[in-house]
Amino acid sequence: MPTIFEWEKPLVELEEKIQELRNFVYEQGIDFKDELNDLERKADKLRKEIYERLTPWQRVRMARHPDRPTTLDYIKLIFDDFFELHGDRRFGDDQAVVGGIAVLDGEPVTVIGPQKGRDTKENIVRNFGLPHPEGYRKALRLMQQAERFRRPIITLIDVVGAYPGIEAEQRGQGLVIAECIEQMSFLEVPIICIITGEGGSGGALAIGVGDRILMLEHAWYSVISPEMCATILWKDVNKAADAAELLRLTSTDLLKFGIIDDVVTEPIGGAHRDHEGTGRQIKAFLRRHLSEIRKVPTDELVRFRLERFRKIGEYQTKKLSETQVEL
Amino acid sequence: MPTIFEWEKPLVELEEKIQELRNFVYEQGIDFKDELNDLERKADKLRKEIYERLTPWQRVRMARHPDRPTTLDYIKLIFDDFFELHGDRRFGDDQAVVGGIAVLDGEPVTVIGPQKGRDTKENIVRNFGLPHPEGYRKALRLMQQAERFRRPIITLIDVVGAYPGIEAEQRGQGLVIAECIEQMSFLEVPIICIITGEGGSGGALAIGVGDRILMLEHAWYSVISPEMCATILWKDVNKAADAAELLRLTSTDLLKFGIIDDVVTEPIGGAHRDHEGTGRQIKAFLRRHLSEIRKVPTDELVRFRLERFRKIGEYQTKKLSETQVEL
Amino acid sequence: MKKVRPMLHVFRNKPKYATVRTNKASQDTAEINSSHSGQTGDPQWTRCDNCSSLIYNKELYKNHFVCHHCGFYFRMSALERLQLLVDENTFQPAEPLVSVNPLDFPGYPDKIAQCQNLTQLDDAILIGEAKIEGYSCVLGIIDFGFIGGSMGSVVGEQITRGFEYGIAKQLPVVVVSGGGGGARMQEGIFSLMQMAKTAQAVGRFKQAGLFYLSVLTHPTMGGIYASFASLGDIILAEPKALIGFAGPRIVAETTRQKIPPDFQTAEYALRHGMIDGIVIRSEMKATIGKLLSLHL
Amino acid sequence: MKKVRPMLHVFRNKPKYATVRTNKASQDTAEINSSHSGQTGDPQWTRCDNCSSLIYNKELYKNHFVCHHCGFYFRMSALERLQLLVDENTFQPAEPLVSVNPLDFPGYPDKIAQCQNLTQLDDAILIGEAKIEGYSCVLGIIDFGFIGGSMGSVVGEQITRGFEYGIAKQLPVVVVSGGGGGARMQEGIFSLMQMAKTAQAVGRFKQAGLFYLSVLTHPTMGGIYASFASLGDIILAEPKALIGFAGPRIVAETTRQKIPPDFQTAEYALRHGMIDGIVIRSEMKATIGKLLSLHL
Ligand SMILES: [Zn+2]
Ligand SMILES: [Zn+2]
Repeated sequence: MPTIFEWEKPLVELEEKIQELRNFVYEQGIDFKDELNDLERKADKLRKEIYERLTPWQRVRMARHPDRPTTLDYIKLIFDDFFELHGDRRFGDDQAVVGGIAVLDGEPVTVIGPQKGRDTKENIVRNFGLPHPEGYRKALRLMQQAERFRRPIITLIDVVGAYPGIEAEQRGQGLVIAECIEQMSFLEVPIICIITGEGGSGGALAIGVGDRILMLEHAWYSVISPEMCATILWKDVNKAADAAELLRLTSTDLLKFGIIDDVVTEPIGGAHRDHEGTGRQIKAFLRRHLSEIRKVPTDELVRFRLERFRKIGEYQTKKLSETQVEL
Repeated sequence: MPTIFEWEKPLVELEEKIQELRNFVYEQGIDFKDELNDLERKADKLRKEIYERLTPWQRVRMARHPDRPTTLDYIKLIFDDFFELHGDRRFGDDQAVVGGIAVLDGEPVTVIGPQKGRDTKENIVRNFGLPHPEGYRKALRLMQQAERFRRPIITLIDVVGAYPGIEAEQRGQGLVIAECIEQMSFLEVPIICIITGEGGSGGALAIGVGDRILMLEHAWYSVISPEMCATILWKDVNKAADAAELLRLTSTDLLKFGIIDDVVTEPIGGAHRDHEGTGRQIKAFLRRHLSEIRKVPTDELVRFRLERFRKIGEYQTKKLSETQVEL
Repeated sequence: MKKVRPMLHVFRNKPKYATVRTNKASQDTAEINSSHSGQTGDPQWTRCDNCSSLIYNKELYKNHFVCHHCGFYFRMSALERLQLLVDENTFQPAEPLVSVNPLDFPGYPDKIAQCQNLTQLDDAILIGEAKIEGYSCVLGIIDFGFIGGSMGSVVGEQITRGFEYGIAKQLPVVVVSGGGGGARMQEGIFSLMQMAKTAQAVGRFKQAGLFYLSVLTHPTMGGIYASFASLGDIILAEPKALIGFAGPRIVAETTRQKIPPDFQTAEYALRHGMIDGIVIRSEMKATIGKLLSLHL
Repeated sequence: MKKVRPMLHVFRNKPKYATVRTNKASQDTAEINSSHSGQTGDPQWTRCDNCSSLIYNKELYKNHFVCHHCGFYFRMSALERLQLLVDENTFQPAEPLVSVNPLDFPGYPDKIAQCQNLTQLDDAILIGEAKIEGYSCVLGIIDFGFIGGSMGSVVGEQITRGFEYGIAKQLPVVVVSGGGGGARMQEGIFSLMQMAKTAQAVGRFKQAGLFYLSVLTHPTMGGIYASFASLGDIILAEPKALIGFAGPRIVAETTRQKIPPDFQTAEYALRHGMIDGIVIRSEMKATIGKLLSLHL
């Protein structure tokens, strides 16, 4: 039973009607060409209207659609080959994070990303795509390996957050996120981060420090989930839609803020309605951005990456007259 | 109840006799000066004879004497100050390894070593001085920190071996030893390793890669413990003394082989009979060797260190005529 | 969007323009406006959060904000912490910065104004050059009383400038952290990005071969712990300080497991290898001084 | 003390002086003297260590030394492994070295002679330049049949020279490990020091930006695991291979705890993050080839 959002319903109904009519025409052999074209035009218009008007909360829900491609799906869609590598060489192999060497246009790249499951069984193995510290340590190990072999790094980000569990805390969840962020910042290879679905706070940023940060159209990226924000603000998780509005977490907002570099447009209706089309889109964006940053000398690459983040922040210098308060 | 080795017994008896006589002389006020001097001379001669004739196995037992100073004892005896640092920032704080910043002649150095307990309670906390992987990771972390701050590294080695436990294996005991060895080899600071007691195989070598390797007179250092060697050779742990003979594990042998650079002579009777004297000896040797290697430029230091180990190995090139066997 | 300063503006080099009362002075003026925990409304008295004893503020100051009935550690304001740690009249604060409202988040400016009033700070950080036991350093202190000690653009920028100033002047950096959730929700993605900015500042500082001492006080959580606070060359903590990434309530709700009794305390962090040591409050200044002396 | 070669003598550059039978050829001459496990005395037949089935050697070769009754992996000799992995007629062995007896350990020379006879190797390693799926590399293989695949001076020197040759020729290195205890007791401290020497060789090789693939076969323990074998950029293992530092019996005796059923197996190592993957024997050659192609 596929998930159909309430805003998709008129569209789905219209599409069904068109299909019925088409079947009828085919069976009866009568000429309904004009009427069908009219209907198709109407459907196109409706699609455009619906997806242009999506609220931030609706886009959050798009990002979470159960049929949306997962990281391993994207890897299959985008790359020619993939050799998965396992383990942090310290404690474990976190299945909530996948990584390995993939081939893009004949060139090896290192690809890393959190991995959600498709069903309950898979989700238990993948811990619902919520990484433990060893998942981040695996990511870091593979990134350092990529640097040794001058392979570009592609991170595919779709994660609600780092796992908030007892053992995860015990083994240094906060510390490992900090280490990932710090060390990723100085890696002397091109890094492209693509937020494909959910970009949940520090758990996403831990693998989100790159030379290009791209975002799928209906992905979200925020310091806090809309649900948790609503709980803090109004003690009411049901007001998540309002919180999503406040947080400015859509690709449109983040492009405007200069936090991301580009928005990968999804096929109309979203990635879950057209996996292949989405894969092709990502691949095209990836190629373009990668070929651009491959041209940058390594030392400049790191300098630009640091400057990029150095500039982020919105504040004012206090007028001196105001500061003469005795502390 | 102090441990007295069988070979110490005549000496201890003679010493007691002298003490009794001295008490008697003091009480009675009579002149026994010559007799006392004679006895002292006799005791000196006996001491020298005993400790020059010690078998390898007796020296192994000296190294294990329960009153022999532990790493923390040595740190107190040698250094002016010590600030202990904890944890591997990954999993735990292994109390079987201590480390921190100490001060030698006003200069900070990093000191690291396995730590045995003095009694059962302490030994449980210290796991009998048998490190887990996190102990080695702590050591490595502190060594890398030392490199950042250009502090020399002193390792004090007294360890039967890395802990052969389930969790230790699970968390990569072998892998962490390899990492320690590899990374220690390339650290751009002077490193002095002092085998103070037991130097048990990979668990000792993991913190034993240095520019100078010193060894206390009655310490041992071997690829395998005499007990385990005896078990393998003769299926009889009681033949450890014979195995100790075969393994050539004394400071005398290892100096001859060129594996160690210097033997720190212990006060007669061994370190357990004179902690302060032993500390002074180590400090003197440490000062001398440290001042020598401090003069070596950093890049040469690493080059010399690598060459030192590169040379170790005893083999022959096969005559070419012998190699024409068809494989 | 307001136009912001784009590049590395380090601390002002002007002579100090603000003075801070020292321990000695404050004992005589115990009614200093402050945001330490246990406030009663009466400026002379504080109630212990743990044992409910009423404590005369002069006593509390003398005892480094530790309850002398039960040993409870009061949360200290940044100003109080400053008095505890720095040598008399040696603190020179950095150029003051104030928050804007980049997301037009409703109520945020009011909240800022309120907190400024309460804490006498511009934002959740007090930072500047100081001497501790005679050793010069950059000292930053997070104030929990300012929106839970959360990191928005101002905290992120000040921390970053602090490390940059340290590089420029070849000074060690000491940061005393104590932030509840870490992130400042009201600044959304800008808050999150401060984690990257500050972690990178630490990275550049370390590459310059300088010493960074991180001191964790109750509570150091979320984005503050997951960035600069856990990247210290040496990390110390106060006894029982809460240290972690996810809040204990979220952990309990998510895992539905029994939470260990000392979960996410400094003692727990020490046992699990995450910090170098626990230092009691009365010895913190001397300990920092000693570590600075070992990294000259 | 015998005088030893003191410095970096890399592989001979002469043309190959030894040939190795390929898979194809060996199927016709199944009675090759070999040290794989399960020997029956009859050169035509092998008995499965696991299910006790008698297997015709030709069949065993065809099936890559895996029992087709129960799937058991036979321990392979280095020569058999070589045939499994390298392209026909591409292996050029390194300059042969032989052990001396540095400690005058009683019985050691006899033991060496015995093992040389049994394995047709000079010591517990077969190493040289080879092609795998068309890709050139340095390939080293440890032979368990030679004193348990332990590392004395010869193994340490050959491994070290292998990495040095890799640096000189800019070739990747593949080492297939399989040593029981790791250390060669009879060479005492010299054996221990080979751990340092080989780990340093790996370190220098990595600094040269070259690719090292470590393949762990049953069993890879002790000093071999705790040096070069666990330092691969990528580490693969055969199914069920025993991998660890301390032997399982010692662990059982020391800890007196219940040993998990798959303790120290490849599957256990994978689950605990110590290896990158498990590869079945029939796919090992193709997998190595693929990884070499990804690191050109
Ligand atoms: Zn109290
Ligand atoms: Zn079988």
